[in-house]
Amino acid sequence: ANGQQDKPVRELPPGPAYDSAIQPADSGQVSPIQKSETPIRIAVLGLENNPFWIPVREGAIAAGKELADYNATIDWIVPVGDSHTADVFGSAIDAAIAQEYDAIATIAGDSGIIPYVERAVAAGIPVATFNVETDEPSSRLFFVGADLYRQGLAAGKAVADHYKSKGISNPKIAVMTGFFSVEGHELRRKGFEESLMKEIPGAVIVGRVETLDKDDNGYQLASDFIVSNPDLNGFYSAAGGSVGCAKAVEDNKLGGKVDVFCYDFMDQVMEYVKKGVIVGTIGQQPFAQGHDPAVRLFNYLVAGEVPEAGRMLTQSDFVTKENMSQFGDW
Amino acid sequence: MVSENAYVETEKITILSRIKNTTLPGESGVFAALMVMCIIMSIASPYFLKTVNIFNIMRNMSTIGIMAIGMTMIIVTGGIDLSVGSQMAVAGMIMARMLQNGFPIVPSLIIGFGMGLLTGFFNGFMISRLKVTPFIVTLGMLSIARGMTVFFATGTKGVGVASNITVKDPFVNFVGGGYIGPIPFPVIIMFVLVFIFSYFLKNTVLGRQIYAIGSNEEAARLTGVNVDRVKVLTYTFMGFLCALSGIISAGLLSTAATNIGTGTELDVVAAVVIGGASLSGGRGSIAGSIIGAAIMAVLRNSFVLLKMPGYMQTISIGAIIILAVTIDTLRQRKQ
Amino acid sequence: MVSENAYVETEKITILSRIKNTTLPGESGVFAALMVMCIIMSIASPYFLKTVNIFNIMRNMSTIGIMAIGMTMIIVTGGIDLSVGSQMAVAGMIMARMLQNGFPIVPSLIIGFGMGLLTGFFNGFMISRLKVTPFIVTLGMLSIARGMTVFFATGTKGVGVASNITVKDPFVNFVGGGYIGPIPFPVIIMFVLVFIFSYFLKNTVLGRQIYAIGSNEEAARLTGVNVDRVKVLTYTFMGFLCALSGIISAGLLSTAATNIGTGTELDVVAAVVIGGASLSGGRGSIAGSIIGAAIMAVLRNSFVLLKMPGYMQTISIGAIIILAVTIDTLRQRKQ
Amino acid sequence: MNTDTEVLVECSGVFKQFGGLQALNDVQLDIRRGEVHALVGENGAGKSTLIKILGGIYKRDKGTILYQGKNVKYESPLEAIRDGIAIIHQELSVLLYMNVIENIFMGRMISKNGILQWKEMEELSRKAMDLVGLKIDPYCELSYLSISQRQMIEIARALSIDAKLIIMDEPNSSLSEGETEKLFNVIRNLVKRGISILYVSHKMEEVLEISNRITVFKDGRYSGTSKTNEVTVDDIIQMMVGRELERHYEEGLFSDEVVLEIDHLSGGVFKDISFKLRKGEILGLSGLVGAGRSEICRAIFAADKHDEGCIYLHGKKKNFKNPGDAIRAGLAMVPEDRKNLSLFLEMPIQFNMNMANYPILAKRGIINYSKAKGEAENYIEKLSIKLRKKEDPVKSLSGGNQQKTVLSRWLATNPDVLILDEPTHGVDIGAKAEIYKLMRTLTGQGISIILISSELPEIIAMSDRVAILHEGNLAKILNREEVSEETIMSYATGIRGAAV
Ligand SMILES: Nc1ncnc2c1ncn2[C@@H]1O[C@H](COP(=O)(O)OP(=O)(O)OP(=O)(O)O)[C@@H](O)[C@H]1O
Ligand SMILES: Nc1ncnc2c1ncn2[C@@H]1O[C@H](COP(=O)(O)OP(=O)(O)OP(=O)(O)O)[C@@H](O)[C@H]1O
Ligand SMILES: [Mg+2]
Ligand SMILES: [Mg+2]
Repeated sequence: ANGQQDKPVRELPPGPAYDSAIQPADSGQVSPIQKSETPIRIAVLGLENNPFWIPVREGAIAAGKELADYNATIDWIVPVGDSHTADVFGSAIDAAIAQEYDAIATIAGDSGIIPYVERAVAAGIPVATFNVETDEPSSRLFFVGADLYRQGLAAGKAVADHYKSKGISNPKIAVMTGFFSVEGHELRRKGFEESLMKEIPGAVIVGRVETLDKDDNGYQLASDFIVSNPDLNGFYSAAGGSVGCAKAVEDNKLGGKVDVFCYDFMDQVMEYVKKGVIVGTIGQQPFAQGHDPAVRLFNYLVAGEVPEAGRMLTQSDFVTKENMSQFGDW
Repeated sequence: MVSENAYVETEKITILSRIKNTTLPGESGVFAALMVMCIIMSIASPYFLKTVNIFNIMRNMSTIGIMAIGMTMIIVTGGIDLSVGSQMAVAGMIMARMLQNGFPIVPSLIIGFGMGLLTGFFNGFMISRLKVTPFIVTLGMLSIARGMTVFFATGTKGVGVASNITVKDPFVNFVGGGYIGPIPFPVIIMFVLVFIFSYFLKNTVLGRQIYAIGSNEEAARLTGVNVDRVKVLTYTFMGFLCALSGIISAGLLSTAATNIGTGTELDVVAAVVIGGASLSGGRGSIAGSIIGAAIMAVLRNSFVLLKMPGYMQTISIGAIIILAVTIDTLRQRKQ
Repeated sequence: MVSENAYVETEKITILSRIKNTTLPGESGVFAALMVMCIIMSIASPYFLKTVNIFNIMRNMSTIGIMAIGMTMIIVTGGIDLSVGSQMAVAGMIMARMLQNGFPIVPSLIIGFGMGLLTGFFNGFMISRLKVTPFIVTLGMLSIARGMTVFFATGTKGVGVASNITVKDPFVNFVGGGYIGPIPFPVIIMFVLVFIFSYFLKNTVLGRQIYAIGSNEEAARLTGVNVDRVKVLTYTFMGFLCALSGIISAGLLSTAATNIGTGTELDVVAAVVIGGASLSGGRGSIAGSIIGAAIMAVLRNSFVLLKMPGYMQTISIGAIIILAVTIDTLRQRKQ
Repeated sequence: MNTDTEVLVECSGVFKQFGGLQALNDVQLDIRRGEVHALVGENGAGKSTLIKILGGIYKRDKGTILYQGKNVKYESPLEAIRDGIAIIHQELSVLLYMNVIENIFMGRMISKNGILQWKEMEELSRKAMDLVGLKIDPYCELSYLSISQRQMIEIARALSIDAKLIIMDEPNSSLSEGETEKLFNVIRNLVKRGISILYVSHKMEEVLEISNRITVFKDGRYSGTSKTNEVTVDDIIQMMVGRELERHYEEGLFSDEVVLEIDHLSGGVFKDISFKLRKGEILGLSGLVGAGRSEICRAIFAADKHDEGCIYLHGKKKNFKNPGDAIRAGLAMVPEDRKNLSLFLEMPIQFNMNMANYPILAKRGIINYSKAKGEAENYIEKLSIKLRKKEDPVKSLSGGNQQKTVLSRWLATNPDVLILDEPTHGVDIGAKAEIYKLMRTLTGQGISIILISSELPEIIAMSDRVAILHEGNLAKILNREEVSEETIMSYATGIRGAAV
């Protein structure tokens, strides 16, 4: 009864296997195939609440410029509310359906978005997810982004390798997450802890706290950990607050002794990477996350081209002082 | 003696003010604000007035609207409940966990509602019997219930990690995401509750006692109102409505999320205050609160329809809330 | 005619009340709670009483403590300010943006503080002149100032997305992160302000007028207190303190972050209420509020020192806030 | 100085409207230097409204007010105070959680370089309190004081202002006779120093005693000014109400059946109180300020807990847990502090009238509004409550009409025992007579009344017996024949019967 469309429902080829995953070679560089006869409108539902999204939005806008010549427009829409919760993005999807977009790309921060995705697909609007999506399957066509759990595993492996190379067999690590109540943060933490323990069974986790994604909390909690664990070896920061954490390490003149591991390539993070306070940060090709969903959706609409796999994973590059120049000029 | 003429004039004025009075005294101002917003939006976007969109807006406001019913009562008594978002989350989560662990729907629902009643009762008990200020009790509960939500969500996928729980029960999914005709079911629940409890507040002894307490607690006590009992009831009822909202949300999203309802307390309180209630108690109406919730829902919807940049949304939602209430305040002062 | 005897008795009653008044009426109970927590912590963890840890705790509470000074005044007048976190953010951000755009430190600071004064003044103006309820005005400002923060943070890196701004000014870094001897500079700022404004509230005309307004606004007006002006001043001063906190935070972290201060309003209000202030006005003290802020800071510190599991952290922060205030309430009722 | 003719204030053609209600309609008033000018009129006649206009609290719609020859239009109370106009308002407006000094000096606190001079203000506060015979620690918070003490503080504040005109709007409504006498002495001294007093009261004896001239308002209009020594009480009443009032009090006819028995009740300030209340009887409770009359009644009504002793109703021992229990058992109480203990200020008048009675007006919890409305209308007529419409908030009523609203709330519950704590507080003379008549009608119907009043004439006229309290002890119960002002005062002050 809901989501009735005035336009006829488009005939579309079936999507790829849901759980199949690859890291595509053309990640971030996928290009449109052919011009569309009728104008095509694609909504990209993103966020702007922190600097992580800068390159994502750049990607979406770049896609818009490329597709302009192919008779398509890309609208970058930020739903109200600072978070990627289902109620925020769900209502944005509903609104996009009501506005008769031809395709929707959305962040799928928690599984609550699934019913909205189903509604869109039922209305003949293909949906791509990007940045995050949860384990729970939906009828979305494909996903572009990092697998958070795998990102956690990667971090655990990288941290373990780091301490092995330093000859420390029982590193003491403090774990900071954004929110205990955000599933994505918990997935990263889970992956990290599992793989760390597997790689270095002697590792000790001296505490798990939440920063509420804020740097001042990161600073405070890191200071507290430093005081109460004089033999601390490192911090793992699963979400926001990494910069505050690194600043606390720096202020206590523990750079090189207490190592910080975190995610993403914000300016401030990269500064600490340069200084060696942040030993490594794990990226996820944010530009591709903004760019690829729109272009791949367009190709699907005009040429019926189906992505190779359900999960088009971006690369979880482990960026350190040594290799950082390959990933941008910081 | 006052002259005949003066009488006539007075009569005229009172009839006028009577008309004003019967048509929603506190509410007419915000209702006008809502209407203005709707008119502007229907000009600005061709999609706004589509049936789907209107029902989307209503569904999106339904959990806030349902909780606003209880919040209206609490605010009318002069209290506040900051824990509604967390209460909602924990009730939905415990129900989902029960279902996931293989319990049938009925006991799961009973435990879910029971959790809401329990957290609400705890608030009411601390506030009325131990006389701890509502702000502190419910701020504490905001944290406690959120912690409990995480606790109930922990361990379902791997040790010591919280995760959202999928809800696949057809009844719950219908309650949250079903339709009757074109109308989403939660919208129907909301309106039914609004009518029942508007009537309740106006026409029952208990309803009137709620206003008496907020207007002058000591006088209410001396007039025979069992103040403590009434307060416990309102907070417990709030807990019940939170549980209902939590279950609706879990049904709609097919998920009980650990972070559902964060920050919702400010939305619900804002809806009630925009709707004309006074935080010092004694004034407020459910109709007004629903209008308040609708204003915020229309606002959110229109940002998406108008593709407004992020920071402009944040700025304008603040500005419009202030504006709506300012106009209403000035209008009331003039009278 | 009243007998001599009656005089003596009255004198007795009143002397009793005077003793209660002067020996920190609201504060002694929460102070005891803080001490108990500290004693438990010093037994539970060998690190708790280390000088570094104590100063860490103090630095951690300094921005909340500084804002609690202004919040105490506002709550004493019977108002509330929900926008403190956002005001803090926007002031810090605009200063950082000025510095980044190459302006010298002095004009950048002036603009930063000016922004705080402006947002605070806007709150005060709407509340006192237009009589809009403080909850709504400052809830609106919570949104507006956050939107402005993002706006000022936007465009430094090309396309229209906000980014945190690095702050590398030595003066700002010293204000936020410097030390005098072993004492963090923000801690010194906090204590100096606490002493000045405790004295101010007790011993100046304006200070007493703030209490008079909260005690009985109408009576205060009738005795000639310029209620509107006093209110505008308190909210504007609050804006100033928020700006100071924003600058301290930017200095400490060397970053002006767009999300700094989110949720802080509840922390600041909680500190003030735990410290014995009444949200209906007339009661509260800066000393109490600082103790309230300290309780929360010690609690957060103890999570790390005691290695508490995640959900237990969330639950216990709520439980202890309620417990501290409950004990205090019961103690005061007994008297 | 020719104080007789020099005019300080001259109001003429003053209009003021509230919503649809013309509160002031072309009124005039002139006050000369060094005179006591009384302003009288029925409840709602507009006395307080004019005073608030004089004090810069309300703005007039029309009219001129010449003060010291200048046409003044104050925008705020502060301007009026600075011009030397001090007001003691009808409704207590104290700062409850602040100390005596602050209550006296708020708005004009003494400071040097911005720092308050507590010592200096303490001294001045003591002096101001001395004027009214108060001896209270200046640092005492007002919430610890009784209502009458709070009212004395308000008077002290007005006196401490260096005023040319002091306006007293029922300044002694919570004061006992002794304190009132002291107030009159203060007034006489002020007048000698050339200060003018505008005095509002419903007590005609007082008005005749203290004033030089009297102005009467009726229904928001000016109805005349006369020299006090040229008029009688009846003349004034004639001007106020336009008819003669019958002013005789009937003898009560009560049976021997004991309705309420208080047995060795102790708690708060009162100790070991025992008395019996018979069916259809009015028992007066008399005593000085703070003697504990209100506390006893609050204990009976279960508004406060008592420490020892029992309460018997119809011979059955009762243990009320809260006022609700007491009400259901047939008790009713009109407390003394109308604003804080009785009224739901923002709520409609009808709500205020029905509130105690909703459980009776309801069937299975749902209120029968047509019955509720009928009941309210009945009492509005019976007590001739002056209002615009009963949906208005009760705060829009004049003080006296608010009191009648509270009375009707309790009468509607059909109580067996009615406790009236200062029931004619702020009620005009006509309404007072109506209330007295009503009390007699009630006792005629078998209702028993406990009457607390600080007005001795009222106690004497209305009581069948008078219980006198002295510092929390029951000093004596007098039968009607034994009652006189002198005997009551001698027991109340402890001169007689101190041995208990
Ligand atoms: N703020 C107000 N809003 C509406 N009506 C008001 C207001 N103040 C007074 N009135 C009305 O104006 C009329 C005059 O009131 P006022 O208080 O001046 O009477 P009064 O002569 O002082 O009576 P009383 O002896 O009972 O104190 C009354 O009918 C009252 O209901
Ligand atoms: N809240 C309070 N705290 C301390 N003492 C109080 C309080 N309220 C009243 N008292 C004191 O208790 C005594 C008895 O008061 P109560 O009101 O019963 O006296 P009363 O005989 O009714 O006199 P009145 O009502 O004329 O003041 C007074 O001395 C008063 O000062
Ligand atoms: Mg009056
Ligand atoms: Mg009394």
